[in-house]
Amino acid sequence: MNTRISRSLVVLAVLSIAMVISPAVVSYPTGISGVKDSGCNCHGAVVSPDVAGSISGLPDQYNYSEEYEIVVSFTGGPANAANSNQGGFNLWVSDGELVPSDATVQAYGVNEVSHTEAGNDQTSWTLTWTAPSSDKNVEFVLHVNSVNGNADGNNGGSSGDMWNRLSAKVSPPILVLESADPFVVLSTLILVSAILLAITLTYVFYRTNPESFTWDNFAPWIAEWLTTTDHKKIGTLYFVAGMFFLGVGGIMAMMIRIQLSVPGNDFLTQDQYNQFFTLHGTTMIFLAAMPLINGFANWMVPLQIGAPDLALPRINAMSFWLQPVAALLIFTGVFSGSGADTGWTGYAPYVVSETAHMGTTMWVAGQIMLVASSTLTGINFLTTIAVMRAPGMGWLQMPLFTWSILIANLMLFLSIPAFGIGLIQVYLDRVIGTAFYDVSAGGDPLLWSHLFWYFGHPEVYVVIVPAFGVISEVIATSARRSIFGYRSMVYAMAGIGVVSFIVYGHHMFTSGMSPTLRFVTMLTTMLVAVPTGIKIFNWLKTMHGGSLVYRTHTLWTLGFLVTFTLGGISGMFFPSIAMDLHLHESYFVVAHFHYVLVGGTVFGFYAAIYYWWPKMTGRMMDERLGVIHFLTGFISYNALFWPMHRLGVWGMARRHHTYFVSTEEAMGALPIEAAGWNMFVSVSAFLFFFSNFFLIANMIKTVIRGEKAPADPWGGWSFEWMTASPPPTPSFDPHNLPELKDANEHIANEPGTLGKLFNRLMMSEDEEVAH
Amino acid sequence: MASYKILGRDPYWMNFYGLMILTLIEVLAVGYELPEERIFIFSNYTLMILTVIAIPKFIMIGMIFMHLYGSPDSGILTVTALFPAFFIIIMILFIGLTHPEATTGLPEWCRPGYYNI
Amino acid sequence: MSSYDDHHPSGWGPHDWGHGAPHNSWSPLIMSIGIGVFLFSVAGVYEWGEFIDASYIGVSIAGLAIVFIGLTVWWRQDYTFDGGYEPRSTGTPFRGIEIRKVAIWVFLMSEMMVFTSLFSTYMRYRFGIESCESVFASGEWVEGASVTCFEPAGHLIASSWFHIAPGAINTFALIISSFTIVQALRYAGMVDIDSDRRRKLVTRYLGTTWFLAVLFLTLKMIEWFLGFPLPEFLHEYNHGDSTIKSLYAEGYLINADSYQHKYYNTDYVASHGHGMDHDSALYLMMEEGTHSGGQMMANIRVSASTFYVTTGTHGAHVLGGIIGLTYMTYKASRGGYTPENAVSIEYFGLYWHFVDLVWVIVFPFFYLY
Amino acid sequence: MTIQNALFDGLWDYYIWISLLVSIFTFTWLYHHSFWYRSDKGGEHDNPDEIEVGVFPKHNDDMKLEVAWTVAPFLLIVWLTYISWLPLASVWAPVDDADFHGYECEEGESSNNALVGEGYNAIVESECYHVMEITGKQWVWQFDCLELATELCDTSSETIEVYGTVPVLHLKEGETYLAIMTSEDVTHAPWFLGLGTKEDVLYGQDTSLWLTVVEGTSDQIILCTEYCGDAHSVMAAMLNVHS
Repeated sequence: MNTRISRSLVVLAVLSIAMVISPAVVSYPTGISGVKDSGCNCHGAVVSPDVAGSISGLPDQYNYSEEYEIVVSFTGGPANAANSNQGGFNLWVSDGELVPSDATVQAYGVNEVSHTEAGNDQTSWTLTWTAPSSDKNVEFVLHVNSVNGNADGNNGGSSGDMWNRLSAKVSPPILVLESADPFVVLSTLILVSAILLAITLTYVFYRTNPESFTWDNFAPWIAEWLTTTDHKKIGTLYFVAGMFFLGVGGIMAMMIRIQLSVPGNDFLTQDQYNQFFTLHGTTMIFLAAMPLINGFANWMVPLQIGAPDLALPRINAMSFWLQPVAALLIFTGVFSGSGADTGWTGYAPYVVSETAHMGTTMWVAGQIMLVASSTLTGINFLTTIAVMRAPGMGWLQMPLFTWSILIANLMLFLSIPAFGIGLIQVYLDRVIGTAFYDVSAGGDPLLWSHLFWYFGHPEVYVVIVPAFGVISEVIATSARRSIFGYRSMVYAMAGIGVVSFIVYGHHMFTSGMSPTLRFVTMLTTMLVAVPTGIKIFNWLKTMHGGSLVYRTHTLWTLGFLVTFTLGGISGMFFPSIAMDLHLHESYFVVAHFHYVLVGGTVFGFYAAIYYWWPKMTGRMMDERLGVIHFLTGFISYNALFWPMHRLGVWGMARRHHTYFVSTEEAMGALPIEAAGWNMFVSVSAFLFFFSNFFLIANMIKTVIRGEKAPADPWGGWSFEWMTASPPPTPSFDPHNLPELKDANEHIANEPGTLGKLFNRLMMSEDEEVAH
Repeated sequence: MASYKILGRDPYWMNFYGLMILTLIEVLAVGYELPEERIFIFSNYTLMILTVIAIPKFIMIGMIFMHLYGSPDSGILTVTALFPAFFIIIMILFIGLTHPEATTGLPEWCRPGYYNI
Repeated sequence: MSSYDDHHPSGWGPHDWGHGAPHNSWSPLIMSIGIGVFLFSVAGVYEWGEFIDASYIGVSIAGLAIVFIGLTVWWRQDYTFDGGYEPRSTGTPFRGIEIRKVAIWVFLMSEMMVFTSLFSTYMRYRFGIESCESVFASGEWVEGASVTCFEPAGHLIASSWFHIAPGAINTFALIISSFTIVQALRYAGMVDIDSDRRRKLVTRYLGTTWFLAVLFLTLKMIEWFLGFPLPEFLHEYNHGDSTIKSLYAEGYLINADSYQHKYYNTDYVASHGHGMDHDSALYLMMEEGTHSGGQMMANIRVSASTFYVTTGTHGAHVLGGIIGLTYMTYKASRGGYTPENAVSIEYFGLYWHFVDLVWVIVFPFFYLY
Repeated sequence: MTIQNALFDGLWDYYIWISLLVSIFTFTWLYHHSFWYRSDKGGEHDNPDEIEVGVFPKHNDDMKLEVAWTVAPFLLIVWLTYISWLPLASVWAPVDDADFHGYECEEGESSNNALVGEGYNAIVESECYHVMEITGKQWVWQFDCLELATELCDTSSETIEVYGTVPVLHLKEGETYLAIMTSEDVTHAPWFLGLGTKEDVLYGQDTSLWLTVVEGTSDQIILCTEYCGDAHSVMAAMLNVHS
């Protein structure tokens, strides 16, 4: 009974807060977007329905190139004739030309007009609109500002002033279909995906017990998912969120590719394009790759080390729930048409300049929450792996996937505070007006680059290292061998972890950073090749003398070896500064990091999906669909990203809304072939996008009617294969933990140098009792 | 909980006295240089005193109050506490102590010519 | 497995601590929503330091309230914890140590990086921007125009005993509170005293810690914004002023683009006799008549930002400590701490000592240097 | 259009060869093993290493091999670092150093720059250099020839089909220029497409860039490659080279 009351109280509280928020949300300044608003020097921020603007003289349907005299006026608000001035306006039109009729009106370009100082003291203005010469759906956007006149000049005293907005449409002589606004397309697609996801979830619930498909049963079921602290359920939540945002990021990538398919395209406006690539980067790294990794880490780490759960289960739930809320904040700006347009790196001073969109603040706020989430995740996994290994499992007997999660979290955990502080500085700059990145006050824009890349470089390894772990597991199991050079694998990963902190300057070779540091990081960056080389050769050697069983996860692993090697090789070009000066910020960079992030991380985690799906769901995946997925995916992936290397060397710049090929009159741009290659890339991009539907189909199909999976379908050795598929809760009985045996006898009695050191530092057994 | 003594007394109290004295010295060191008449206030000398005093304070709080000394688990927790040292040094060196400059300012020792190659 | 089957998880608490099965909790979801609402709405109140919309203040308070609801749920679940299920480490090298103690130490690792980032920012600006002192002495300024330079808060604060006073008292307050928290730990863990005496002692020491933490923030507010009136006999020691001026009153602010300090005034320096260095360029220029002297105005927004954000981050940690201490003092007053779960105080204590350690660095570098 | 920067071309060709060798080595190995060691028993699992659930498998090490492929890549990268280091002195040459671009030219003096060396060793040396200024602002480039003769450096503007009206910088073949660069608002970066070089321009700070217009450099476009906001992609200019 008590719980019921407190639950209702909280629901009430949330509802009342929602009611408080809702009117505020309507007037949130991000609601009005760039171009149409930039000319509005409106006084006061109060939107008021009392002010009514009107545009008279507009036809319903225009004639080609005809001139229309239109009158803009408004009524209401504090304006009255006794004031020293009464108001102003801003009118924007999508097509045709606006020309002022007298000195009270001034033009900003051909499609925007506003009042002049002479036109301050009136409530109606006259101007001329020349209709376009072709068929267009013309849109007018009018802002009117009603002023009480206590302001002298342009600044100050704007209290009590009100403004409002009005839009009008004029049709062409021959009706044309309205072209879709890409934002509407994106929002619709996201909404449709979310609805599909909801339907799928409901269906999953229905499947659990078709007889009890009622609200009374559904409420506790959904509450269980919302409140769970079980590592497997949170892992699943991460996984679902990650897949959803992988789709969202993919949709944005497709729109980017449509835009770039032909030179000089205008499918997206510059403004939209800038937001799309920013959101694509942020979504893919923070909302897709990291949740997918965390999903598998949550699922597998406790199972692999023989622990009942993570060390801090409730903190783990907190890590997850920060993410969807953060995602909402990050996307707030996009839904109102003024999302962050800074690139995922968000370089200062642009990120704190007023030319960057309003949504940037929310984008920063969302990322602050993601930083908090990652820190909590880091604490949890580091602690779990350090303290909760089952008896008999020393450091050098941990499965390599667990090792990779340990190293990745260590890197993330120690680097992300720098990013968090940078974000907080930007947030405060944008909100309360501190001056960390205000150059005119002496701020240093490179400080942000430093803080960002101190985090950013380890971060890109954070998303690739877990994939190394997956590949190590899969290739050993598939080749039916133990992994070659287990210890060198571990040391190589640890080496990558340490090196990642001292190389970040290579992202800033062309910035104004200290040249000494540029030189130092040029030397260290080359070092990354050594541990990665060791890993690739070890994987290859693992297959030697084995008996490679071809399953879908084996195929993805071999695919990973190909693409990751290529991505690694192209990475070698960057530390060579004379080359980097050309390649920096070109499509060569785009090709490189998609080769390692898609060909590395995503392929690695596709392998992980096929490998661990039976363990997670208790159902075997469909191998035939899997092979089709691999073939279509792998081929289209390479067709998508390989040509980008060449485009980059030719001179196609990253983050450019469009590109142009050399013409007779203007030589020296991209060669003419570049247009063809871009079209090829775009087509391949769509193929790659759609190839992933085979994976989705496979997942849905196997969950509904897949073959039941045995406990150890592939013949692995680590603890997760010991439990049932799917595993029970808690995963292992805390009073009866499994014990790891070792096929190599010598280790148990003879600790190595590090082991001896640890033994000296550790609590001795008898002290432990006394404690 | 501490199972040892400092000078035959309770370590928490002794540590507490020590910290109070050190802080007092710190404030007095600044007070000694308080500028009433001068405009250039602090010498690096003051900074040196402050840094030198901060180090024992650090160690005293860490070892005695945070039990990094004298408990059965002190050894391994000290290693944990010192683990980020490398990353802290890197950050201070790379971020705190570098300054933007044009590439023409590349120091001589970073050029191959310096080593006759 | 059957021992877990009779487990009835409640998302609202309190937990039944008898076994290690996962506990459900509404708290993470509620707190996340609260944090989101808060960050969203604060950006609606201000924009580049300008006040935009008052209606958002209510929303941000609502956000904090939601976070607090989540926190209450969290504590309600924990309240009955009596040390009966304190998990210990099984793996080397932490074997035998309480898991949550290891977790706190790991957390402190990230906190170290947080403050290192802030200090790196500070060092970069402190050493990268010319200080206002040397700009003043170099004579490269004219009266009426603002110059950009770095003005450490220490210059203002350490210019008089009364300005240092809040910071100095705070230093002692934090060190004493570090001491009281270990005393609370000692008495909570003491086996040979009766439970009523233990309850009183633990409550008293935790309460003292709470009080000192609140004192810390109060003095911080006095130093930043409020100022403090002085009794009359002290006026002459305070340059004749009747109050200790706050930094706000002195104009040391994040939007101070034309900050004026009395030391950066040739008339003031001259009227105080031998104040000016006779080797300084400014002095020579004034001798030659190439510099007319007067008051130098400085844009100190960057220095003020680093000062307020660094000390503010530290203050936020103290605030977090106060919130935690409130719960702990309440629990202690109900006899909630026994030798079995005394180590919970140690977890908080480690965090609290860390906050103290940070102050050990912040104080000399931001207040004195 | 290809890159006419000899430094870039030399290094690029060399790196491509190394990359080819490494890929051929790795992929031959990969393809060989994945065919040669495939399971011939269908679904049934071989178990050469006696892998068992709950037992840490036998070590499969070979110290010599592991050291070999630690040392081999290390030597390779030492060599690659070495050859990448050589041109560093040229692209980031100091001012007023007789070894690279000499001192600032007197009036009427010519740089007479020339390519010295071949392949990855190629660097450009000049007798003296000219100083000019580049300023970036949202979203236009500004070139300032300072006191240089119009024959050496000139600016004009041109309307091209794709970018609208863009500024044009006229430079002379065989001359070396030191561009002192700054920005009026946010960070930008001019990318001289044909010269294969770029450097950020920052608000509140001067950066520099060597423009070595060697003989045979053709006209080329200059793009902005540090994201600077709305019209970033059309913030272009032309470099016009005359003899």
